[in-house]
Amino acid sequence: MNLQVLPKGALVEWIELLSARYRVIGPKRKQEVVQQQPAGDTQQPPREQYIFGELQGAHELELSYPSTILPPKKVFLPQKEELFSFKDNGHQVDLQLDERRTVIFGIHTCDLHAVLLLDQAFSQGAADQHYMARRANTTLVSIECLEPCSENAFCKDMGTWIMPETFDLHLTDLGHEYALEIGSAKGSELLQNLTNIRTATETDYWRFNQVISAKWARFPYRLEADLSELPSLLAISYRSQVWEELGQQCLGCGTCTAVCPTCYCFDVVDEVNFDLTSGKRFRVWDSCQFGQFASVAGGHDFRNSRAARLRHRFYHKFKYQSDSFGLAGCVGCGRCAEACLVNIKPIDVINKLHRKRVAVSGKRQEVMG
Amino acid sequence: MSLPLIETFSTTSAYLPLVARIADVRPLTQLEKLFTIELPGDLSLKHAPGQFVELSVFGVGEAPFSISSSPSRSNGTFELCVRQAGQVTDALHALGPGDAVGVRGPFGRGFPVRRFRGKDLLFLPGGLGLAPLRSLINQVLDERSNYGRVIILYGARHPSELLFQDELTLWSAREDVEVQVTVDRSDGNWQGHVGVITTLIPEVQLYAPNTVAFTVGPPVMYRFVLVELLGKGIREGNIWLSLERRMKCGIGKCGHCQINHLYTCLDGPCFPYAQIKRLEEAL
Amino acid sequence: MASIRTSPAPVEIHHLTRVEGHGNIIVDIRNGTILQCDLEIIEAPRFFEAMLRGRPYDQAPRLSSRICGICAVTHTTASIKALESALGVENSQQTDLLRQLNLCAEMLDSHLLHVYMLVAPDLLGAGSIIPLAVESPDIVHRALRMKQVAGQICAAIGGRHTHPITMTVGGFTHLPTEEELQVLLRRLDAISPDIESTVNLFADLVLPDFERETEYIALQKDHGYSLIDGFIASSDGGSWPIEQYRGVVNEYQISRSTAKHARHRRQSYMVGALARYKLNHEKLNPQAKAAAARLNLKPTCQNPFMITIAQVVEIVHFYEEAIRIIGQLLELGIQWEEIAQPARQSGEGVGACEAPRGTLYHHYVLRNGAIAEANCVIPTGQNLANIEADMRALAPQIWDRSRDEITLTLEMLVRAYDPCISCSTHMLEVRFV
Amino acid sequence: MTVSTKPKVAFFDFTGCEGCQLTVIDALQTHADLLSAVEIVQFREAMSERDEDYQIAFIEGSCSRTSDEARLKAIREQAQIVVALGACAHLGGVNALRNWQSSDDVRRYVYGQGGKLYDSHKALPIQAIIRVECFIPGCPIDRNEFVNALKALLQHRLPRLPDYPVCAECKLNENECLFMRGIPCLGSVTRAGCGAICPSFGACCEGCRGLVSDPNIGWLRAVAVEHGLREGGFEAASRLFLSHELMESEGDRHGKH
Ligand SMILES: Cc1cc2nc3c(=O)[nH]c(=O)nc-3n(C[C@H](O)[C@H](O)[C@H](O)COP(=O)(O)OP(=O)(O)OC[C@H]3O[C@@H](n4cnc5c(N)ncnc54)[C@H](O)[C@@H]3O)c2cc1C
Ligand code: SF4
Ligand code: SF4
Ligand code: SF4
Repeated sequence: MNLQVLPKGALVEWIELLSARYRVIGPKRKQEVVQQQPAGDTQQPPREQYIFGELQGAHELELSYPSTILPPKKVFLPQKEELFSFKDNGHQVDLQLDERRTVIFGIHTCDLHAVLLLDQAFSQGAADQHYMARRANTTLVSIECLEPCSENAFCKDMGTWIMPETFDLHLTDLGHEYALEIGSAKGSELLQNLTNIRTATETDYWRFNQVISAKWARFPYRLEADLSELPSLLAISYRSQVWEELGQQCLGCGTCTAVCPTCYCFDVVDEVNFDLTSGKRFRVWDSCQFGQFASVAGGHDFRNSRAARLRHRFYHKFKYQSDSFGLAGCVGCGRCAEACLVNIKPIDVINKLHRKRVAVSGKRQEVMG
Repeated sequence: MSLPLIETFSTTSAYLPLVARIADVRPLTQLEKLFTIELPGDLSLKHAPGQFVELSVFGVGEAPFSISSSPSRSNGTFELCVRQAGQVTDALHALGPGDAVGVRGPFGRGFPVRRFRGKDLLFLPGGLGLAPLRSLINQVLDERSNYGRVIILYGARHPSELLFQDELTLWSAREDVEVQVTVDRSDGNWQGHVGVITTLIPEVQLYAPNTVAFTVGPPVMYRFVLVELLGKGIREGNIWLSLERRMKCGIGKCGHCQINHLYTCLDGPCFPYAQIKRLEEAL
Repeated sequence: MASIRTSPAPVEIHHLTRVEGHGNIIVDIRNGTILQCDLEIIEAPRFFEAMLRGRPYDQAPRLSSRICGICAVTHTTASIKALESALGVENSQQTDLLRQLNLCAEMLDSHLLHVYMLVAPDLLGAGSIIPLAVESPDIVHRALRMKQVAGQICAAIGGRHTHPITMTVGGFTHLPTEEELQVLLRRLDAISPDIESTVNLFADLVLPDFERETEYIALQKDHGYSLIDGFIASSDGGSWPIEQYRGVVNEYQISRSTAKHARHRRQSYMVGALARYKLNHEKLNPQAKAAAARLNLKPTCQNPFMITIAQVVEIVHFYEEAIRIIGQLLELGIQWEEIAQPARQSGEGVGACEAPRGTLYHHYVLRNGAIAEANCVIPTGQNLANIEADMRALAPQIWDRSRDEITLTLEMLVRAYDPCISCSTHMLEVRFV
Repeated sequence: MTVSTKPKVAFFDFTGCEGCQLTVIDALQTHADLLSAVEIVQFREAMSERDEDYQIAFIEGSCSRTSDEARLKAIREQAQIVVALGACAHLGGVNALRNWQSSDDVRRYVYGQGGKLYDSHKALPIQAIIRVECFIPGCPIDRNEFVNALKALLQHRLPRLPDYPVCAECKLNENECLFMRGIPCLGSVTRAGCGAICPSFGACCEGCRGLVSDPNIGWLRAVAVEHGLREGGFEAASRLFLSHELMESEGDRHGKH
């Protein structure tokens, strides 16, 4: 391992250097909104919220953020994205791929795992050039999480709390300095002209190992089933009563899929100009939790209840994606649990299914024994 | 040599349609029209029966349609049979010869025609389901000697909704094709069979082990037809269906067409029953 | 649309156009004698006071905003001011400045709409804005350009112009950033030539010559041209705290109208741009003063057609005012602040604002956080009696002209007041307990 | 697709604040080319010319008195397409708040003894009186949605409303959910399309665009209570714009039993 060390103070210089060559994006504080008067008696203090956004300088960068509202997928797959514009009824089309050179700072390892999964989804078969162009021109600077970001995160269970094999540049907070691992040529390119960086010494390695090993104990396991059991657990739970119960609660608002770093379903819409012969085609985020998502002309809806839609989401995350990509479709970031108004949380759902199975197989053993 | 259309997307964007021209529009029924689409330059669709294209009306949107013409009969043009059902299809019905449309495709898995050589082929289109099967039927008829019996049982709700009536007449006239047509509700002039499509199946004599069945129609129809076909002893792997789903991209990205873990646009739309029978969301 | 029966039958103008809301003019003049001269308000009654009853107080500004889409900011502000006075809420200076800025922007937007789109076509001899857009596109584009900036100010402060989102009791739920304010400043700067051209355009137009003495009422403040608060002042002398508004407006009901009328000491009085100008002209900003001189508007003016000119002067004034307030906000720096909380849940309060068309009052009694009683006094309601009095004075002077001309002149008179009819269809019976 | 002639459009107003028409006028600031695509033949708020020959009628305001009904029906006779412009026309708007009180009461409170003179009944969406092809929701309407709807109509198709809740758009804007700050919001049962403008400016969604087709009101109420909303507070909040829809669905339920 080639470890470099960067004093925290050098971030200012580094981001300035990078800003000359790249669009620099990183976690920053969401601009505060004024506290409206709560209607009830429970006055909650406003919580700090973070988003990935373009940085004006290092002062905006918040590397010790817990989580962001939306994951970094929005950089590669914007909420609303022009696919092409057309004129003269389509006889003239204009396509502009977004090839801005970009650096994203401070991606947590779970989100990095998620980007790798998106890479699979968008490169497999017919590649998605819009995604690929952005991805190819982006360098990711990930950061090691030293503490769980929320009680809803279960990255340790999903194996995403540590760095994946592919990365560009990875930071670990050593207190006054960052340890820096270089994972790719793209990553090392970011270090050009950076003066304040040095190669790690024995002591640095020792400190680094200290920090990493101290991390282990701080992360609890939260799933009662093992990652490897999830596909088989789901395989037998398709008709579980749990889905009906959750379906009753679900608001169908699609918040969970919007905040999910591995959700990428989209809709395609045209917008025409008043001449009716020119316009644009856009891709916009969609959600499998919306009523019309799977309905076809003639009105047949192939997933026509909130329970069925919710179940599809869980199967997609915990079974279908791992079956087809060999990567878990859920990276355990906990965002959906955090954002869900009716408290539908993957940890609870999986544990509930697991307990049911244990109870059933226990009973069966009793009968057989 | 003509170039396959699909290769034109790989260099630019998979979502960028190629501008094609409507060469001809022929009304088939009140709601359905047959569009002949002409590709520009040297391009050819190079499709397999059962595959579909994404057709754009610029400024309105895009929708998937099965290719209705046979690959054996196309040279730079192909046909789509389109039912007026919503935004894109309404707009399409308002277009005429010479108008521009966008085309992407062909997409999906069609019927693996070669595998059916020597087999007896049983076609069971219901209503608009004839659109994709017509492609396969005509291909089979163009290489008729490669196959055993060809039986077509076609059902529509009403005589006025029968598609491709001229072709049905042609097929019926052939010695080597067995055709039966039925309608759910008759009108005064209808001389033929009345009853849902499943009522035709028991009367057909089949050698089940050598029969491959193809059925395309609405979800309710599948349920009943499958019972009959399986009852006849046709193997699950020899019953082919084509499934319709909402679809936006056609290339396995947008997520709309998922049937459990399968993507209709990549893994289908043509499936052998054996592949989907355990999938809750399939039928 | 005007449908006129053959002489000597009455002139009836049904379906008054280019005003907000539905009204008819009915004039019956025979041989120079007026038999009838009424402005009939036929807008459906809205019943806002009844709907306000029982609502949680924080819904009152939202609901009252829907009284009028054109002066939504003013209704919202007056409603909030009434609530704050009832609940004992103290505001920050920043909140006050932002509210004033938003009111300036609404004043600009509304006056621009009125002078360019509703009045100018008459004066320029174009049927209305649509033909005007064909004949003089530059004039229309200029108006749209300026209106757009006014709308952008409203959007930055309130989220949108019609029915502002962020304005609430105790402050704002969202604040513009300093960058946004800088951008607005630049945009205001860019329309400076348009403001000047507006003055020039109206300086060249000829308005009907007609005068009638009446009483003028507007809010007044010791410093500055009052928009919010202050006291009620009359051109006949005297001033009253806004809580005593009922002694000033004396609303009464007449059968032919779903709107209430008002009178103070005379049979009628006028509120709005001309009244404000007459009472507060020394406090206008410098460019506005210069514009008044250029437009020949005098504090002694008694011509209701000159309301339009007073609006043009106010366009200049509020344009300057917007720049001044943004400057002040930038100087102070936008501070993130908590929304001020009420000191109590019951009480009574009156809020008053200058709407584009005149003084607006909201008056509520609150019990346990809900509205128990509500009364809103709307500018157009206050002007109605004065409009009719003007019509009665004007009609005999023009009765010998052609029917078309009579119609047009009377319509122009009513339109000069910029009546906001859907606002004014409300009631009055106040049953404060 | 091209259209041969400019369609004639007319604007009408009933019980409302004219804020939606004003939004239409404001749309000209950013879409001046609108005027080249249609011929406006009636727009009382902005013009005097009037022509009774039109194909598309935009109707603002709710129907709140008997005399409005005939006018609505006459418009329906003439127009090929009737568009409900804004919450008042679409849902009855804030006007429907008074439907919870008896008409006599309401009249008496506002106009005293003279109240009897006024022709007025419950405030209804125009759909309660005439057939409506197209809805542009919102109080006021969203300028872009209006422009897009008009374009769709020019393309001879009916614009389609989103059938998912405001929360979806709220998330796209990366807002912190207002519930997390103790502010109850109707976003999760309200039809999207406004870009979640209210939550994005720190205020709760008030439901001005009407309910989605499958609203989970029961659970939202529970969530609101869990987040500290007082007894009855949810009802009070939802009545501002949803009065008519809620009364209808209540009526349905009683009707069934
Ligand atoms: C593989 C495949 C092959 C096909 N082959 C053919 C073919 O050969 N011929 C043919 O005619 N069709 C075919 N179809 C079906 C065809 O794709 C659809 O009819 C078409 O997509 C309809 O598009 P549209 O824009 O006209 O309808 P849309 O406007 O998209 O309406 C379609 C459906 O959208 C939904 N919808 C309706 N109202 C709303 C609303 N208010 N909000 C949200 N959603 C709503 C409904 O389910 C409606 O029925 C095929 C489909 C697939 C997947
Ligand atoms: S919907 Fe709202 S903005 Fe539109 S007319 Fe009604 S109250 Fe006014
Ligand atoms: S603030 Fe309202 S709209 Fe936004 S997520 Fe929360 S409930 Fe939904
Ligand atoms: S957020 Fe809610 S209240 Fe606000 S505009 Fe949207 S639907 Fe209307």
